[in-house]
Amino acid sequence: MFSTIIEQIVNGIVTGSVYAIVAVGMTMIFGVLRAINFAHGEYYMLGTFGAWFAVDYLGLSYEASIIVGLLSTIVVAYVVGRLVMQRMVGAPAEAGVLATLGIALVLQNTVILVFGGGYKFFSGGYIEPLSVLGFSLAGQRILILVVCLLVFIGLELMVTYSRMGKSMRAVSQNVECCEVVGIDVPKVVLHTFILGAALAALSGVLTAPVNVSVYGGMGELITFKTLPIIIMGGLGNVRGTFFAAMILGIAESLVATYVGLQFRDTVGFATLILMLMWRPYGLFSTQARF
Amino acid sequence: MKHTLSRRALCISTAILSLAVTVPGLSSIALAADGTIKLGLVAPMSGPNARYGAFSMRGAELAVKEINDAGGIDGLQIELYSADSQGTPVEGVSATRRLIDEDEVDYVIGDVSSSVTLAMQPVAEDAGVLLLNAASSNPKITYAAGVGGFKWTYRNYPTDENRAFVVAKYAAEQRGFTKFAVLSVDSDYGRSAIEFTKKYLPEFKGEILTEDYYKEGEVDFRSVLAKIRDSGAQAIIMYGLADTTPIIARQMVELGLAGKVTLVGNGEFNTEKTIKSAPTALEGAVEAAAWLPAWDSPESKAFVEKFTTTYDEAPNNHAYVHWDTVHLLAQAIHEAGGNDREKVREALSKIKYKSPVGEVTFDDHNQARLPMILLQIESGKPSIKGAYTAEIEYPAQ
Amino acid sequence: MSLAKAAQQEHRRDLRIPLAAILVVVALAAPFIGSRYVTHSLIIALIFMLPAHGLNLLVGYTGLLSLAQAAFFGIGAYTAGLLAVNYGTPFYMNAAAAGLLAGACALPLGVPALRLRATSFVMCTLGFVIIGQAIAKNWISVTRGDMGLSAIPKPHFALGPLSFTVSGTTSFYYMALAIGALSTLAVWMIVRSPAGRNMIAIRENETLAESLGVPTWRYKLIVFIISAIFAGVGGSLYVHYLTVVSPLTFQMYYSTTMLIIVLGGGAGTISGVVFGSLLFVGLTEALRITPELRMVAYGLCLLVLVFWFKKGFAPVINRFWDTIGGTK
Amino acid sequence: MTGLPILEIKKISKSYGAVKAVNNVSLHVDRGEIAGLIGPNGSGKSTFFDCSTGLQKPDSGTVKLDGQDITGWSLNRIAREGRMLRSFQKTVVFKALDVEENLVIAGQMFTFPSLLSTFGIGRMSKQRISGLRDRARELIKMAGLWDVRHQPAGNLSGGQQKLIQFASMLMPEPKIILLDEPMAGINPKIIERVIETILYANKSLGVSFLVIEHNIDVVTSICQRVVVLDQGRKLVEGLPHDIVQDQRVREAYLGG
Repeated sequence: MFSTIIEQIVNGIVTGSVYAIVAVGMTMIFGVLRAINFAHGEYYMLGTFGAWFAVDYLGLSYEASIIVGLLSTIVVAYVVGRLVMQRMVGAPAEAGVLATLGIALVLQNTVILVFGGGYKFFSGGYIEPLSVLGFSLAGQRILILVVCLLVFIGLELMVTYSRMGKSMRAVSQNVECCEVVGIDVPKVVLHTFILGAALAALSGVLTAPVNVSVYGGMGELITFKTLPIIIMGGLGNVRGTFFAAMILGIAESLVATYVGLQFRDTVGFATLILMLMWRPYGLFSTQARF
Repeated sequence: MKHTLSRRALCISTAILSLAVTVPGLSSIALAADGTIKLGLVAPMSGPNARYGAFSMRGAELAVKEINDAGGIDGLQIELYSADSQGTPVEGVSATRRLIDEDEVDYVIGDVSSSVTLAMQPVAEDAGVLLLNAASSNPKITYAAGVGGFKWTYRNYPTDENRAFVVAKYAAEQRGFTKFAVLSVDSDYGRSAIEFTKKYLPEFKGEILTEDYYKEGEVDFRSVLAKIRDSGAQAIIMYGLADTTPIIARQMVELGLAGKVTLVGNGEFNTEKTIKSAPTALEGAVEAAAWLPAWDSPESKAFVEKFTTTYDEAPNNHAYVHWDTVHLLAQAIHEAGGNDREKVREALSKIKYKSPVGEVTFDDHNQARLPMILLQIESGKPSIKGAYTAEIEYPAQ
Repeated sequence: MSLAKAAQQEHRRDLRIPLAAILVVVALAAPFIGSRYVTHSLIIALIFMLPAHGLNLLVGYTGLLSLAQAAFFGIGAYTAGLLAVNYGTPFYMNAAAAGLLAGACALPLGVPALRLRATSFVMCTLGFVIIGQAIAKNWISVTRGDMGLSAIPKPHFALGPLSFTVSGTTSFYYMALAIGALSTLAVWMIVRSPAGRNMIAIRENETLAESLGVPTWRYKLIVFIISAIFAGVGGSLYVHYLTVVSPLTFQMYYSTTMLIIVLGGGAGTISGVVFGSLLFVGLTEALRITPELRMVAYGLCLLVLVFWFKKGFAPVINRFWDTIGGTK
Repeated sequence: MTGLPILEIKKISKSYGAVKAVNNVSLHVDRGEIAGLIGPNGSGKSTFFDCSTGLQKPDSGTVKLDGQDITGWSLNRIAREGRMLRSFQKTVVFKALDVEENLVIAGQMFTFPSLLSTFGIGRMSKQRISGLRDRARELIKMAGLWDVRHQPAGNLSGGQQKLIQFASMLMPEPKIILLDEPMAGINPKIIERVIETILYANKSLGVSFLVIEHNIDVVTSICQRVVVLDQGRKLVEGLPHDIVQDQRVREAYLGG
């Protein structure tokens, strides 16, 4: 009994890491743009597709495919960032919803057009199970966990010490002031957006070996998973997002075990609504952005 | 405020509006070449469900090409019109309406999703257009068809009842399983297959220890598999989605269930790719399928080869059933002696169509009597254990 | 504003009344002008117009961005469907029950949700849709779970000895048109009432409205409930037209569709919503000429809308209306 | 009754964490009086205002309006039922709406007996609205905004917006108005105008006032009594010219 709970918590943490990497990008984009990015999961999908293409068509190794997946997503994110996201600065919330929904449709269905709508199987990665502390885990999952921790440490360092990070933080506090003190807001928005998209892609590439199935519409689900996380984490709050993702991962795991798998997807929004009843501004203060 | 609006914006909007108004009418202007048979296909082609619709489309396309290349049906060429249902009833009905009223098709094949098919039934009935379903498994579709009411709906796809019975029987009698865990997709397909399994399982002294349904697109099964492992189940009853099977199989390997717990049910356990993804987990798996790529008949083999060379991917079940249904329809048109809806419908009711897996006939509910192929994965290859056909018992009206 | 304009009005013929008359005639004669497919598309537009009207009161007039419409739409669809299948009740009862139950559900959901601000509120309302789907899927004894409800009878009316069934597409169109016209009138009345002015005040500046004695919270709750009632009635039309309802009715797709209608037509205007629902259906149907590119093109249209028609098509409609009215 | 103060605030306290923004402040405004509330920045004037008008909940203390305990009432209820209106420093008008509409909105909640009745558009409601419109036009004339009454309020100058706000607050025939820095950021010409309007409202309409103001000349010219806050506490209270002379007040302003 007790060991089952521990095992489920470990499962939850691994799942939470995947969510965390995707969600942190979304929350940072929200920070600088004040827009919910409904297309965020599509970058996760693009990363996966890029890697799948590299493995299946170009015959590259999994390690090389990570690079391909990331680079192809960055190129797309740059284009979308320049054409759309930069123009969203100061736009009303409704405009953000519509624009990102539009982008999601375009990206998703372009991929379906180019690669065909059918599902593909991803091969590659470290899928052999390893035994860690008595639990059996695919090597890939341990990789995800490690990368997740590195990503968060890296982001923490970046926003505290680097110039770019500081200006991201500044923009997320107050756009008008940044314009006054000469921070190039559109540039910060573009960079944050590319960084966020690349993180989503990274998560996609890393989970591809264990999630196997690759198809054009796969991004939507991950978008839905991350939406409650970024609210719970306190919009724009990096550290909060990490904890919220872990909480959701563990909660989902426990619900799947003790209540039923069919309720799993409801956990995120149910937790969110319960939490909002209790603390309307998120578990972690929105004031402490980044 | 109003005055700042540019003339250009006005022009653009007028253009878009007039396009929106006129375009639906345009296609009807295009004259149909005489001597063609217009066939409509409704399938999800965009969004997440496109992963199933894409295979349907390609299967049907391939069959149409084969028939036309061979000189058509008694000299009549088939023209294929496709329409996107997005997997939602509203879009599916719009697509069907458009095919019937604008493209003036005589026959419609579709949809994958049951709730879309159910919404399409009255539309086809109203217009007197033949609706051939090739991929929805909701039993209500044929409960309401034929003598049940909708004369124009036919289904060339097995119902879940037969499938559930065959699997339960084999798993219990041949494999001696008594303790089962349920892990099926959370859709009408997965849910109703389990309903039927529950109906038959007591006959074979089987019991269900855990019951879970996964949402389409779910990727994390570790929690539920751990629960199944701890429950002591001997087999997992899975009526699932083809693209999810490898995910579950791999996670079974991860959690050490491979070789200890057996998958039984349906979800394309038998394709080369699936088996390759986790050979140890799928070893011994039992599946009841309408068709499998490894089926040993020349027509089936030829289909697999042609599909693979044309589209550069292996066909799946959806591709096959749509390919097969087009051929079925072609034979019905041939037997009716021409492109006459009413006659084709009658021909279909009486048809004895030789499909690659066996003879297909329709019962009075317009449900195809299809052989269900039972197979087991043995040393990484599907081994066929038999084909079963059963009459469906319909609930009293 | 209109006074100032009237002063500089040139002596040109006012074409507004003739045009309005033509529009009414076209609306009434539509089933005989276009094919059944066109009639069908118009019915879909009318069905979506109802929840869109409700959403417009919320987004356009009160300034609350909500994605919950699909949840209330689904509640309405299930209520009407279950009544029709289980009890064979007449349509007006189903529609009324659908609206009332959706409204009744909006009350307990709105109380906590309306305490939230902006993004949290949006996500909370999206949560209602997701949770609604889970309930529809798992409350099998009532909703029949994933199997959904099917073969829902055609709407019928029973008024004393009189009773008739709306069987064909054309008659359904007239029924939908009548309901659409009534609901448009209802929205017009709400918007023109003092409450409508208070709603606009809340949208413009909530604190200021509050300081002038407007009980903003109660207004928001009432508008939330009204919008749910509209969605519920729309759901009842939907279920009677399509004859099926499944848990997939609780989908963000429907919420965003309604949002696109409102924002595309022009939030905060009634004509915008009417036009928006026609435009939306016209566009998605027009794009069927290219099944493969359809959704890509649709996505691009959304971007065009966001960047070039920031206020939707309402300014265009107004300008057109003024032009034919003879004002410059 | 007449002897009773119109507004009586007793021992209001409000703290944010460890910071005591308002500490045990009592204050009253007599019927027909114009009272001033001054103090250096951060002395707790605005928080005190917010706590008295229901925008924020005080930690302790009571607010009595015309003898009725209104502690804990919401901002809108105090305005609607108590007829005690307040202004804001930044938020002034509904910018997108025209001047007349601004005033009509301000009057609506006082003419309709219930919330649901505002949804009606019958004859009753039409009569009520036209009554409101007449009153709005009178006030617009009085404020000298007749020529711009159909313009969106946001298009007008800051001073004109203040006048609209002022006229809006007179719509419901208020008992008392609390003004939060009415003169901030407007030009001297309009200041005259605002002073005139305040005095008119006070003398002819019998409205009492509590005014936060930095402009000491304005305070001395209109207020009959002044209360000084410093660091969340009441420092002194007295006649305007006495306050100006007071040593403690000078120290507080110079920053002790």
